[in-house]
Amino acid sequence: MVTRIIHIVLSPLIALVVAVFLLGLSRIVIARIHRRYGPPIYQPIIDIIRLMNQQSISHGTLFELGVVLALAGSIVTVLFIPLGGTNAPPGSYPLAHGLLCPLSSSGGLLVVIYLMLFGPVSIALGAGASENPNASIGVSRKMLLALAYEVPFLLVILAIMSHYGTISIAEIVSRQQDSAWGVFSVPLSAVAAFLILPAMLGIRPFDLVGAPQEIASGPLAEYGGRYLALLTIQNGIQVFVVIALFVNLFLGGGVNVITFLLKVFAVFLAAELVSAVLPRVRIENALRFCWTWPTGLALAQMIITVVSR
Amino acid sequence: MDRNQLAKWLKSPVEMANKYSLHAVYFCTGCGIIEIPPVITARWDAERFGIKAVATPRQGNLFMITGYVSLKTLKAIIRTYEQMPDPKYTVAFGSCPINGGMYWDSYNTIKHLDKYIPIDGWIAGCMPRPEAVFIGVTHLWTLIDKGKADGYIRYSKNYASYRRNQEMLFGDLGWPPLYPSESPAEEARA
Amino acid sequence: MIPGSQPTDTDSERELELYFGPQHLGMVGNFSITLKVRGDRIVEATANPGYLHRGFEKLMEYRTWMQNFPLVCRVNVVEPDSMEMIYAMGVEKLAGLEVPERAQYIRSIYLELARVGSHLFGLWAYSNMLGFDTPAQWAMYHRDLVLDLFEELTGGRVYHIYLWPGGVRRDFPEGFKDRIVETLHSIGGCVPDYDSTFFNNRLFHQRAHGIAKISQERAKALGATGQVLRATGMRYDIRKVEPYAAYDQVDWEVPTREEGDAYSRIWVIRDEMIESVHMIFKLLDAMPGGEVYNRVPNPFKWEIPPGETYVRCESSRGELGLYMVSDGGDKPYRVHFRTPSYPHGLTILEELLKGASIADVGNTMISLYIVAPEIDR
Amino acid sequence: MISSLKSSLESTFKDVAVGEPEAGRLSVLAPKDSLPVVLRYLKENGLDHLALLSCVDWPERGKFEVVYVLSCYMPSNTDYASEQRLHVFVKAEIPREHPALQSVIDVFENAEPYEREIHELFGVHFAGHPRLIPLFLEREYEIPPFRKDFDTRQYVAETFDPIPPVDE
Amino acid sequence: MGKPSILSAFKAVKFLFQKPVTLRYPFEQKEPAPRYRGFHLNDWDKCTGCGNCADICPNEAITMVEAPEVEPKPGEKNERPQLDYGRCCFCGLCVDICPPGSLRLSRDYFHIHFDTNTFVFLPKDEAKDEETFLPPEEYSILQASLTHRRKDYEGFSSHPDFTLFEPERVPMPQVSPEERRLSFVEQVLGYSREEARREAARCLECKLCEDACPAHLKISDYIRAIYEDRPDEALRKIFEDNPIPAICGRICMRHCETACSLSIRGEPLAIRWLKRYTSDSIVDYREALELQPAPTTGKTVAVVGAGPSGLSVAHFLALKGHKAVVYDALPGGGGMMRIGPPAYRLPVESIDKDVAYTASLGVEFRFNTKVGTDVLFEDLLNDYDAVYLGIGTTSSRSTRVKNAEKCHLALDFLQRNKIGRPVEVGKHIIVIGGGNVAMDVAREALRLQHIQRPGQETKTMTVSLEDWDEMPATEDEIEEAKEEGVEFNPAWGPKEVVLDDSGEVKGLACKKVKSVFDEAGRFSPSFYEDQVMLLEGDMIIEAIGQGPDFSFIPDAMMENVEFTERRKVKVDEDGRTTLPKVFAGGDIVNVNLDAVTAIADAKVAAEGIDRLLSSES
Repeated sequence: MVTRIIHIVLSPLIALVVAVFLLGLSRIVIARIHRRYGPPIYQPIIDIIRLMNQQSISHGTLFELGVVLALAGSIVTVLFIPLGGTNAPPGSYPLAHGLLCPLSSSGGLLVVIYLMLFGPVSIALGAGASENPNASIGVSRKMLLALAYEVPFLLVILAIMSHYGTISIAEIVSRQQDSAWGVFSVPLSAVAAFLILPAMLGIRPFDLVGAPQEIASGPLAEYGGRYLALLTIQNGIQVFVVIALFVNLFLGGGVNVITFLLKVFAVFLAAELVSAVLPRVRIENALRFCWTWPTGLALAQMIITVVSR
Repeated sequence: MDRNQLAKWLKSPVEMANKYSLHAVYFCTGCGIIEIPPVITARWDAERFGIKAVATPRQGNLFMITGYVSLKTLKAIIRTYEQMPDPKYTVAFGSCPINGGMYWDSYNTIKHLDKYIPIDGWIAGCMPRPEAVFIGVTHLWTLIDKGKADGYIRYSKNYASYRRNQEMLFGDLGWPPLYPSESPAEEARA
Repeated sequence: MIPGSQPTDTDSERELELYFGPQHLGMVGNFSITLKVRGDRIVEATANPGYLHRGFEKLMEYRTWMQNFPLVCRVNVVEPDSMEMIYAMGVEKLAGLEVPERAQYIRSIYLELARVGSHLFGLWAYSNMLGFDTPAQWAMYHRDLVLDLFEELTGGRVYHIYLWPGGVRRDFPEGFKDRIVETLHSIGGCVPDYDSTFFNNRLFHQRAHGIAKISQERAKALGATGQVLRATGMRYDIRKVEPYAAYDQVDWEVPTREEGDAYSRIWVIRDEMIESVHMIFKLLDAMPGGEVYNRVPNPFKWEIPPGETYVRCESSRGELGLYMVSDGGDKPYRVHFRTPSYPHGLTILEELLKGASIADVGNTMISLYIVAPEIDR
Repeated sequence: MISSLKSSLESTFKDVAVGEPEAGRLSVLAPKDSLPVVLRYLKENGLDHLALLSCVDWPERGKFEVVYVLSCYMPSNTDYASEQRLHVFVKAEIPREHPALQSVIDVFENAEPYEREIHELFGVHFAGHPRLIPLFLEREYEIPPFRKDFDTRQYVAETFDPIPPVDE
Repeated sequence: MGKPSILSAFKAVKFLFQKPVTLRYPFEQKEPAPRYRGFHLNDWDKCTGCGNCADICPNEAITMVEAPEVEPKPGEKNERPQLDYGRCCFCGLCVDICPPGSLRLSRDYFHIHFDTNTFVFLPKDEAKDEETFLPPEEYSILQASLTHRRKDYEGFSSHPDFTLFEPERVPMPQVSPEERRLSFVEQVLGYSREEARREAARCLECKLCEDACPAHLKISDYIRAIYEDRPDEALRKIFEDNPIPAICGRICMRHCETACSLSIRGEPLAIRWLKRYTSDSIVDYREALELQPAPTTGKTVAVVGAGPSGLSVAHFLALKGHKAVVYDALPGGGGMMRIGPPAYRLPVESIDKDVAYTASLGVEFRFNTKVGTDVLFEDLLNDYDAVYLGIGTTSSRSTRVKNAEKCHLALDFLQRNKIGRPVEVGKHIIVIGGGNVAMDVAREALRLQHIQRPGQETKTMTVSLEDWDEMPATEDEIEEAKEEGVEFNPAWGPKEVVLDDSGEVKGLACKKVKSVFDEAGRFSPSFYEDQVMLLEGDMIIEAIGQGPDFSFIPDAMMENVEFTERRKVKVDEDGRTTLPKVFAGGDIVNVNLDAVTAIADAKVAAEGIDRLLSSES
């Protein structure tokens, strides 16, 4: 029980630290491809401290509630995702310990899918209250984009669930650790998932939700001060959640937290590189793209999986 | 630069964070805007100091007014400035906001920007070079350190006076006063 | 955002009035467009310039011929050099001044350098607009290298105040030719990077292809010049049509495209940049020695005989014209700039935005290469 | 081309005065009512590019001079001909009191913003223009600012200088 | 246009592993270009305060402010430009117009402050070492600000080929030296209308010349009138202060041109020639000027001497309605001008033109009337309401060396040549003196040699105490004399006139000069007595200066005349001497000893006389 409580506290904390670190890292990586130095890695912390202390202008309860709900949703999601470790008996892996996933037993993938939608919906709720036209355009884009990547995402999840025959992420992770990683056993799904990864992360080429040059950072347009700080943290955790999920589903999680996090960084880096060299797409292109290649691949993998079973 | 001094961070985290997280709302009021892209891109890279451009005034704390201000723009500037959350700092670029500059006799540009909104730092030049922009930022750091970057406080304190000047120019501004007239400053005056 | 939204209940479907700019990251320059939107589609677009209006032409009536020389370049901050050129051309034509041959070559080299710098700025603006920071940052860096050249030649980074009536203001500094060649080579060395990352990027193609398409007939009817016209297949370039400076002294080609959309415009810009660099090399080789400035009369007593003239040159965005009237005094009587962004940013932009998607507003605007201060003057 | 254009203009329109003040430039002074017709004629005769529409204030003569600068786009895409160097200034004089003119938007569509600008800065009315609303200016001026009797320095002294500095 | 591809973009990933191109300012710095246009530098030693920078500035960013530590002097005002960086656009037009080239732009370019008042700045070059150069604390890490500027950090500065002013004057058409030494025709031909307008167009209207001119002529006004091709207007402007333009336009000492700001890095504006052009291009002054004398007051004034000061005082008095009667011993007007300047510089016709105009205003001239002999000074005092003495310096000084009485005196020589029978000159002429009169004498002598002794081998030399650099004659004169063939022996002093057996002049023995002035700057020549040379010559002319001749004033009265330390007649601010109702001006009063100062004196005296006369009535 004590371990469980420690895990419940520890795992969002790890998510928070890593999320902020990822935000900092992303700025440095992008800067390097821009051929410049970029900010120090702890810059997001400075930004968050600054934002926390800035005057925050509210546009009503709904506006505030959106932020809180989004953050809460993201933090709760973390609890359902294994952050490394293994359920295998002690001794079979050196340095391994128990699985770091406070709520591994309940819900599994299905809950995660629901909870991942929670964030966008909450932000949509809050941003809608700001009555900024850009925010409402951003929200509609966000919904459309969610629709775009949810289709292949669900297919990917379905393929995996049917491949491993379980909805428990912990189970999937340990199955991978026993046999081959997801990338090898369900390769097409892995590719499809990687293709929609930028869309799920909300980075280029699918950063059209908050496109500063088009709709003035969209849903965030009216958020400032500590709301923005919280949303920045939420965004970081969301990024972490998505990548962690990817690692868990296709890269065999991690036998301990360190290897897990290393894999997270590797995936994140790959996603950032994609983001650095591609321009932003239009929403209809995003829809078209998501519903063609990733969907097709995911569908193919599912058929293969189902047939092969 | 004292960004790496942990002791200072522990002593006054807010000031330090304000210093090293200047998110700029840049208003392309005039020529000065042409030197902003170089400042925030690869050659000079202002992001090294945490300076980056943000899309909406709600998210920024540094307001860069980059050059001459026409009447039409001034209205937008006042509006933007009032939308920014405190604490906020303003930096004006070039000769024109100081005393009219090149357009000292133009019927459509204002001559002294500090009559309408408070300014924390003026950068001389026409236009200021990117280096000058950086030095403007260091100037701002120094002011924040000393607690002198108080433009937003002055604005609330002397709001009646600023609002009077704005209305002298525009007549009706089209939006209600930021600080209602029963503000302490107004009472003190009355 | 400065203004809010006002739903207009003209139609059953919700019609939003949306203000694009002036404080907007996607807006290059201080300009705003009022959009009537239904869903994601624009029903009507109204360009709303004037945020940068300084009444230039009025101010010029109050300044002497020489005092106007530092003033004119301020009309267009992105490429102040062709403004200097057009003013010098106008004054030289009205006053009947001769320009030494070497100065003509220096002018051409200077203007082509400015064109490269300006196009790099355009590249920055365009890719930045698409949220594509990487080539944007490179372009801005390379533009800075061009600005370094300008700084060495003229003493100013952005406002060069160099090309004045009667010639140019100073001769090349020592070894400057080599440094031009060196800098241009180093920028040219990055063209493959730009091509692979930006121009030939599939997503960029997707984003720009077919956007803001205009036919040659419409372009002509709406007064288009420059890339907008050249991207529709017409080789209309003032440097060829009515050569000035030393443009008729060397061989060069006018790059064109046929499609008339944003993608072909940005390719015309790219090709033009490369053509300009080649032209600079040719001009440097052919440049004669000699004087670079025929002294103009004492600025306090300079009167120009009565007359009027219209001169034009090819700025980096199209036909830049100057209509100037002298009444025989020491100041211009009336000046009127015909800036290329004026028809592009008002007539053509409004037409092209009709029916476009909101996501393409900035895209359209920047592909037309609009520089707001040029419109407002 | 110039001489043929000149003679054909003179023969077609009785009331225009055609001059050639310098090589490559024609100056056509037309009465203001026949302006659209003259412009349409010129457009049909190859001068299809309205480069500029300007206005000059001559207070001593009591006139505004509206100037249409026309030149040619390329008729063919093969080579650069000397015709393209031709400029035609079409001018019309209108009185300074209640200045009004027929809009030429139906001849040259890009005249629209120019006419708006001249309406705003000189106060010339263009009949038939769909939206003569302000283009550049934020406020209204008693005298349109580009008229010669509008003294911008005096205006600045009267408008901006009296605004006091903010009392601290 | 290649084929669009999605993978090619990933080539950009290579930059992840390359060194960034960022210039890590402020840890790495880049020097601004050598031509950089930053803030202003101004060398106060060179700056003349002419104010051209303020005039050219399109933004009115430059104002001239008084600089109390600067002593105003001819050619320099005690004003210095002050910059307002709330206006300046760094165009550098001020640098290109700056005639002395003192104003430059430095490569310092930043000044950031929260106080707009700090943006007003008075640039001044100050040599500061690096230690004091460091800015105060509020400028944080970096080096410069407006108050701390490096003199040696010069950026955009003036270049002689790219100045906005024209440094070269329109050449004055002249008779060639070979031709002019054969006759007394006027050497300078005068500007044509086009040339005059071109030359007038060079004027920057800084008005340094007006301050330097003793008579404070409205120079820039009349030059503008010439530029605008309105010579009659120019003449009107001239006549406000100077009623003898034809004379002054030829022989004026040109204090204005010395002060001219163009002269610092180029040739001064030809102000004198333009004045000459004005007077020459107007045939009839009366028509052009339309001056109407005031109604007559019935007062009368006697003017002694028809020189520049006498003519001027008569002119000004006539305009005020007073009756002026001018007495002069010479047969015509002009005084010293009539006899002194050789005909090739000032023809008698030009003098008569000015004199005739003055006479036309009602001034009465009594020529050939020497005061003291033909009419008594006491009578003048009795007959007239006031007396003006413009007698000038009419008696030549002599070196008083041994046998000096065998020498000719300069004035006699000049007078005879100009208005009498020319002197017969010798083959080898020695002129003693280094001033302008000596040059006149030498050049006249040379001409006479060519006229009287054609084909013979002749020679004219000068001997002067002063060396080249101190010679009092103007450079032009020396140059022209050299062109014509005059030989110079500077820094030699006359020892004695050597006679041959028959008592004829054989030559001049000279000794080498050690110094001309003593330590206090007074004239006190000293010689190397052992360095001696003999100049051979058969004619010696002394041209070492002139003095006034007060012999016409009765001794009793003379006692009451006070003199200054420099042996000049003492006058008050009204031009009045210590004698009652006697006024004075010209060479007997001032130390400049030239026509334009005499005119200035005359103007003062005319005012004084007018005040005196009107207070009496």
